Amino acid sequence: MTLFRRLLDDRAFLAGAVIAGVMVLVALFAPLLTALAGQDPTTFHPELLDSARGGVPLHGITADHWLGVEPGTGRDLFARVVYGARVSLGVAVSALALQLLIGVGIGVAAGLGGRYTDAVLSRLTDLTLAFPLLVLAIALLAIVPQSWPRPALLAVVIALLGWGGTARIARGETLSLKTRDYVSAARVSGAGTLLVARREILPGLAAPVLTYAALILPSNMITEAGLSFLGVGVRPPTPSWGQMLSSATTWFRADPMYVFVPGALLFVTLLAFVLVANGVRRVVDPRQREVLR
Amino acid sequence: MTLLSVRDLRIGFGNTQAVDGLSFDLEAGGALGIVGESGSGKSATALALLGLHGEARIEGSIDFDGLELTGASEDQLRAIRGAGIAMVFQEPLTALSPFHRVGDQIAEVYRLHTGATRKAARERAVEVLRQVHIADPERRARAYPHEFSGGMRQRALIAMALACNPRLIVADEPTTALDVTVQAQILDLLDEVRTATGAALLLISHDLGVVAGSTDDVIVMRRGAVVEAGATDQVLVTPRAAYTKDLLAAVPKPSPARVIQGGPLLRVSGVSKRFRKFTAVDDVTLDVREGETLGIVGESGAGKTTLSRMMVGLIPPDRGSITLAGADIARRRGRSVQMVFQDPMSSLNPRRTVGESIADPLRLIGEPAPRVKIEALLVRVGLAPSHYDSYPHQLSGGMRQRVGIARALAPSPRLIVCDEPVSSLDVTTQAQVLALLEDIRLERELTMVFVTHDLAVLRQIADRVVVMHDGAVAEVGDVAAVYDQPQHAYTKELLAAIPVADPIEARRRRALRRVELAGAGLSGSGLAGAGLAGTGLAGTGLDGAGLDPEPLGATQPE
Amino acid sequence: MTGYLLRRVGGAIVVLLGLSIIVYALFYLAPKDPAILTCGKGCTPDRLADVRAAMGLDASPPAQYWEFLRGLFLGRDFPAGPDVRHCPAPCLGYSFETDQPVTKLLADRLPVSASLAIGAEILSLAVGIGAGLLSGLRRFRILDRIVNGLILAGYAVPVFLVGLFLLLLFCVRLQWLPFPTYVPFTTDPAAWAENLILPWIALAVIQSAAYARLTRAGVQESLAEDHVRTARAYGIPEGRIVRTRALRGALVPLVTLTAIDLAAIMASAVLTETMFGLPGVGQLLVGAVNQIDLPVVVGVTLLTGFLVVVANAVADLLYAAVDPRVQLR
Amino acid sequence: ACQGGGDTGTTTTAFDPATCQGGTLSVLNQGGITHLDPARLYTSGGGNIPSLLFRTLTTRNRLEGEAGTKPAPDLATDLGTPSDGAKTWKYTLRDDIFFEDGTPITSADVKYGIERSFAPELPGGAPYLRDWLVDAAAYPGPYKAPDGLRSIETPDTKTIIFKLSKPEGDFPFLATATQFAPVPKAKDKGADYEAHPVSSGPYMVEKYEPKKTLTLVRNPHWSKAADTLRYACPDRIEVTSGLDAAVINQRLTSGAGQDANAVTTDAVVGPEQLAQLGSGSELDKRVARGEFPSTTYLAFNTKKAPFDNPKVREALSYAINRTSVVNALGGSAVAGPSTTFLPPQKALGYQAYDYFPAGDNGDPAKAKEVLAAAGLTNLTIELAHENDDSEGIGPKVAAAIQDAFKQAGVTVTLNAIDTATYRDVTGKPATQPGLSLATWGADWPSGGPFLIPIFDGRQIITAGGNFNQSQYNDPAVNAEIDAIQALTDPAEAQARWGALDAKLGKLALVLPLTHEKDVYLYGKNVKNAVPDGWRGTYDLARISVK
Ligand SMILES: Nc1ncnc2c1ncn2[C@@H]1O[C@H](COP(=O)(O)OP(=O)(O)OP(=O)(O)O)[C@@H](O)[C@H]1O
Ligand SMILES: Nc1ncnc2c1ncn2[C@@H]1O[C@H](COP(=O)(O)OP(=O)(O)OP(=O)(O)O)[C@@H](O)[C@H]1O
Ligand SMILES: [Mg+2]
Ligand SMILES: [Mg+2]
Repeated sequence: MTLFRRLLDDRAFLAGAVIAGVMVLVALFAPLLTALAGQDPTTFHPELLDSARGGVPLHGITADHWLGVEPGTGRDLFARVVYGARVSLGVAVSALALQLLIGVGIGVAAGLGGRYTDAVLSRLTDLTLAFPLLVLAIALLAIVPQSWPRPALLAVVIALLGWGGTARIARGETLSLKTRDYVSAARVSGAGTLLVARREILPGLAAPVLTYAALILPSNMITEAGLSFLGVGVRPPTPSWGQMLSSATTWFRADPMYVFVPGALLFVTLLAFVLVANGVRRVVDPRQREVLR
Repeated sequence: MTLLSVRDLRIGFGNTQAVDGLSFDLEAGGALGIVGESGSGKSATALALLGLHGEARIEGSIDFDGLELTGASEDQLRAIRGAGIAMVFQEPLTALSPFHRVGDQIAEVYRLHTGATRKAARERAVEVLRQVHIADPERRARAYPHEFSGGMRQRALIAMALACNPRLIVADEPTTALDVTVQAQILDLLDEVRTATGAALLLISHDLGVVAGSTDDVIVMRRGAVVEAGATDQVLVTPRAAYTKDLLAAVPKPSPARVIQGGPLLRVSGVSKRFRKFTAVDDVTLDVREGETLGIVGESGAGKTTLSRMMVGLIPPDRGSITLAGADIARRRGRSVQMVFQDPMSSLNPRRTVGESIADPLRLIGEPAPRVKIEALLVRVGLAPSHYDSYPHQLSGGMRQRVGIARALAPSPRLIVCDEPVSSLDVTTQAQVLALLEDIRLERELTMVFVTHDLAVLRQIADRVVVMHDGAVAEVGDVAAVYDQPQHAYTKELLAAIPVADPIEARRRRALRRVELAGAGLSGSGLAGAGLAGTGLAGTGLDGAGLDPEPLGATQPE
Repeated sequence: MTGYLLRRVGGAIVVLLGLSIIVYALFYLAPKDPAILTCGKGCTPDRLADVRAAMGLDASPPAQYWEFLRGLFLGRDFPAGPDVRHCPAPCLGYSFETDQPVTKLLADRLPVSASLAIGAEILSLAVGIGAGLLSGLRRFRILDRIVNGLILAGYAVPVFLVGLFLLLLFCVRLQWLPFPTYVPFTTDPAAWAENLILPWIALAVIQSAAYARLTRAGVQESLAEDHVRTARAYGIPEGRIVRTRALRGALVPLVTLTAIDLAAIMASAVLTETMFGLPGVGQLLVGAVNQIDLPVVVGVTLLTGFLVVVANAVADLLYAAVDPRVQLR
Repeated sequence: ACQGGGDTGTTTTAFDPATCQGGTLSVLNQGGITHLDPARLYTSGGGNIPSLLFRTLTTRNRLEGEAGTKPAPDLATDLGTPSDGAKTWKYTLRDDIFFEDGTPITSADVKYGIERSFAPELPGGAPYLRDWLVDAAAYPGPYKAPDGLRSIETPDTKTIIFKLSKPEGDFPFLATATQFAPVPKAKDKGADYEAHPVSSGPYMVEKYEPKKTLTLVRNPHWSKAADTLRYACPDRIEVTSGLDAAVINQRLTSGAGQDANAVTTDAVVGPEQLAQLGSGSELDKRVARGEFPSTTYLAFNTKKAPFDNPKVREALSYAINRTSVVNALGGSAVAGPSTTFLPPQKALGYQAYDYFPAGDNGDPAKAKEVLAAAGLTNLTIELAHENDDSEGIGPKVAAAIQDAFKQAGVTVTLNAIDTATYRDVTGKPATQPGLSLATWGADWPSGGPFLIPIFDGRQIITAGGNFNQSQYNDPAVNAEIDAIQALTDPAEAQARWGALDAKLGKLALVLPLTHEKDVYLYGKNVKNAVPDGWRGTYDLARISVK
């Protein structure tokens, strides 16, 4: 109750939440929105391009094309960024779900397990945390067959390589929670490890893990955009902001709008999610140690 | 001559008025005690003397040696700090900078106020360390705080206070974090320092026993105001204010002895437990007889908690066996043994309702809908049935401990192990909870193991007592026998160190300790019988391991 | 100390071996054949088989891995026409693509990535600590807000977005700077810095946010600690408290992070290097992955892994150096 | 100095090779020179940079337009003497040719150079020699078989004779390849030879770091008199590779400092520069426009449904929107719509035809009609393409095609295949997808190498490396190919190749999309940057920065 009240008092959080909410809605209702605009993200409009000048759009923003069209193809930019939101958010959210699943599972197992289990799992966590995952992600994404569904694959790769932070937090919390006397009390009463994990530990993990999760979401979005930017992420014609930015680099001067639209959207969305995460973190635990890295 | 004169001091933080019209005087060279329960504004007052409050509203007057401190400039205050008024803080663990050597920290203060050379400052640091009885001060001055034990750190803080020959030493709960024996040493040291340097002492504590032997005058505070003030002898012996009387009454008193007929219910034989290289419990053998209350007492780190957790099967022993009515305890958990924990805050899951927490053990033994039963239990421990749906944070410390007791009682155990169940409670609440436990024990004919570091509490509640020292059993016996004729040197030391609220008795004990210390110092070898000098420093863990942070993992810290 | 180092080295070797096995396995599982690329257009199956044999790809994967391991510790020889090519001890193999020893390729690229990482790190530390300190000490309220905003923004911008923006602004619009091309420091230090300044800024925008946040939190936390109160109670001036105590407390996590970040930037500079066209290790990797140049991929992975492991050990040592409470075990 | 006076624009008339000497030419490239070994290079006409180092038996005639599409003698005194119905080719070497160390070049050096290219340790070169020379397919190179190839004879130090297994009128074109460059056996270090290949051309290697830099300086033993085709104007040539195309073009445009003396051999201008290329602009004077004969097309696997149905192929030929494809490739400056398989160049024998006329933007209605007539509705097909756009058959083009077919009611699912394995998958009939994107470029400007691999039924290689993706095998066509190949008169051959292409076009075995156009910028000080007719780009051997 009061948490909620405090969140609502935080103006930065509110702004972030509103924008993030709008983006989520945009992603959810992408087909509807583009239909409203009378466009779709894949139809080419060669007639709107100046082929002699490399395919730059002939017009900027028009009544038909609310943000103009993509150079080189003439596809509707508005439709593409709207659908891009789907990929960006979809990949980030599914990766997040997987990360939490893996991270909490491993973290709790390490925290509750014996010395040996803990040592092995902790080392593993440290390794994934320390290793420059972009390197492995690129290698991994480059060698899986192209026919595999890309967004799903991206989510899995991001999750597989990025559960370390969650695991560490979950383990740390578990270690601290398990020394709490109420856990001892449950065990004195005869509760087994699984029951203890479910009833006493997991609810306690919710706050710190979710606070952290709020932070990984934008970070996942950045990873997705980065991988797509490098050309190992989402493939055309599926639109993704990172990939649009990547193609936009060749249109720097000829069509700045093309750089600006996905870039600004990505930035604003990320900022919104970071603001939300920050607000949540401040409210849930004002003195929590810095988890942002 | 009046050194410090506080008039109508008011300190407010936002909506709370921490100190509300406090006035007192302190003579040069005198000793004034301030007692009061937690939150009564003691620390706030102490910090105000040095102008250390950041965001507080401070009104009234603090006159130190002719200088008005409430309106003083930052420069004036800085000159006073350390040189005029020196503070000894409550938490020796954190009050010293972990990054600097102890000697350097003291020298820094000295140089700052006297402008002495580096060398002179270092020498002064060694000198004051010697003055507070740190052995081998030259070497110890080069140590980091984490290489010191708690007692030594507190000594170092006192040394720092002495460095600039202040006229007033303010000690804010200087012994709260320390063991009884160490506490006695520190109090003795403060007393010694006061006579040696002529500095006045403002001693703050919530424990009547602490101020009783060390101060000439005392003020009793409650909610930011003085309830009673006067000479220590008079206030603590013939209190006038009702609140002071309550405080004194809450001090535990011995209860009449009982005769226990029961046979051994819980048998602990040859049990040891090691953590890495450290032996926490060392070959302990003892019986808990059916129907008795067995007290376990000992200093911090003596292994009390480890032993009690082994008794309920939470920690498996490395060696030896623990049986409950003949069966291995590891298999008899749940129904027959329960535990009450020290910290009422952490012993309840903050995310579950009180009733749910109590219901767990019942569900585990097959009671599907135990609400009615639990409400009855809640009433029995002095709560309302409606508390079933409360969350722990909505309850006070005492209420939470009642819930803890209710949970332990729920599955109708035969044995309850209580690990310091009242240590974190206020004196008055402590008395109520103890009474509740005693009532319930009688009513249910429970067997109880009661772990505490507080000898006075044990004397009131236990039938027999086990004194633990360094993981081993030093002495076992009936309460009266152990308290009146302690056999083991360590038990004697422990008993001698108990602070008593009676000022005259307190001073008599201090004198006794002095004589023994002097005797030990003279003879060079500790008298085995008195043993104070020999074990005194050892008890502080002079050479024990200090803070030992986690080894760094591959990527720590974040 | 010695025991600690020995254990670290042992652990590192195990980690690196594991890593190399994983990468090897990944690439063998992938249905790709580097010989096809090498053989070129119009390659017949017979010719392909010959080329594959010449590249040493006809042996079984375990045998190849074993050869690789031997090469790593003992060096190895490669058939190369009339002569034999010797690849001395830490031999990571020959790049299929460029016909050069991987070690040489890495040695060529490392200065670029190192220039990028070290410069960016210095810049981010300077900016991050400065901003964090000013806002942590709450000297200027406005500044605190600005830093706060920047910290948040720093978390929200991906490096390529910053890079894109910087290129657009400085190279295209204002034309103050040339499009970055790498000039070795030894050739022309001024040109080296001029060409790297944009990548540095791009990385620092993000990195310094983390440092600012850490410094600020560290300073604020340290200032709230009991021993700082003690220092104040003994009249120690505020400036001195900040210098010797608060900064010191903030330094502990910073120092550790710096060492690790340095390795991490170097290893994950893929985006920055691609963005700015710098011929560093990251770019080498992207190229090698696309060309299925296994020895290079393994080499880069091992190098980055090695750097990370070393950085972690260094971080531990530094940690022990700045915080006397820490003992290495 | 250049005689052009104040005019910085280049005019061939004003250019005098005699006074062009001096200066340093910078070459800014994207792709690295991965190999500098003449055995491992795969070039058309000897390549741009390689032909600065390596002289070959013949070389391209470095002239603008049609004249430039012919071979010219280089090391040899003439274009070769065919006999035995073009199955034997004999060459005589010039007298005044030397390696960079002053040793005279002999026919044995040329033979050894060719033999090296057979070694599996030195892969990468073009496959023709293995196919054409008698008994050469199984030859494992001089390291394993030091006796050498018997089908190359060197009766004396100046004469070299090639024995071919069938008539090849195009042999003088093939002899322009770097495999025909001489290699002194004594200096051969196998795979390490490329660290410093021994030069026979006007420049030699001073410094070479693969994929990064190559510095060339004058070869003192090369003489202008002995090589009239190469002007070799700059004293020094510095190649930097691994640059971004946008960066290269930006640098060429602004031309600051040494960049004024810069050119590129592989960075076609991008949209940034195209936008500034308004006619009469300063930049417009600094572009070279040419056409390298290359076609991007859709390959049908006629053994796979539904592409075994000619109506489907026809319908798709109507549906295609070539404007979209052109735009996807970078606009009309770099690609032109093609309805023929042969690119529009006389040297190849180009004859215009358009059997499925639909305009540049396609005629989806007509396509629908054709499909409906054939009883096919709701067709769903899969299109294979490379996973990056570097070769021009990547996702961008695929998406354009997908959209065009969608207009005709055909649903296209995209199948991205790794660039690295793309040829492997599409080159094996067993794994070849029904529809795939492909490009085909000329190894030399003649119809033969353009049409034979694609339509000769005997070239269907089931084990892999197949280019005849339609898997079309018509004995009549095969016979016609053989007949044209035996012709040694290019003009006669051209006409017949063109006719063959037109005949095949009716069958819609492939769906031609675009042909390549090249627009290269060059620096402010660069002169005589004239695209040659063979390769569509300027020739480094004739550029001056003076
Ligand atoms: N910095 C502060 N900001 C807000 N409230 C404060 C602050 N310091 C103290 N208080 C409040 O002032 C009151 C008195 O606190 P103080 O620390 O003086 O109590 P105390 O008597 O020393 O108690 P304890 O025995 O627990 O140390 C408490 O209610 C406390 O919550
Ligand atoms: N899990 C553990 N790991 C390592 N050492 C431990 C552990 N638990 C206890 N110890 C050590 O064992 C010794 C005995 O601890 P124990 O908690 O039993 O003492 P105690 O008598 O209950 O002390 P206190 O009065 O402070 O509660 C201590 O020195 C403690 O540091
Ligand atoms: Mg206090
Ligand atoms: Mg304990």
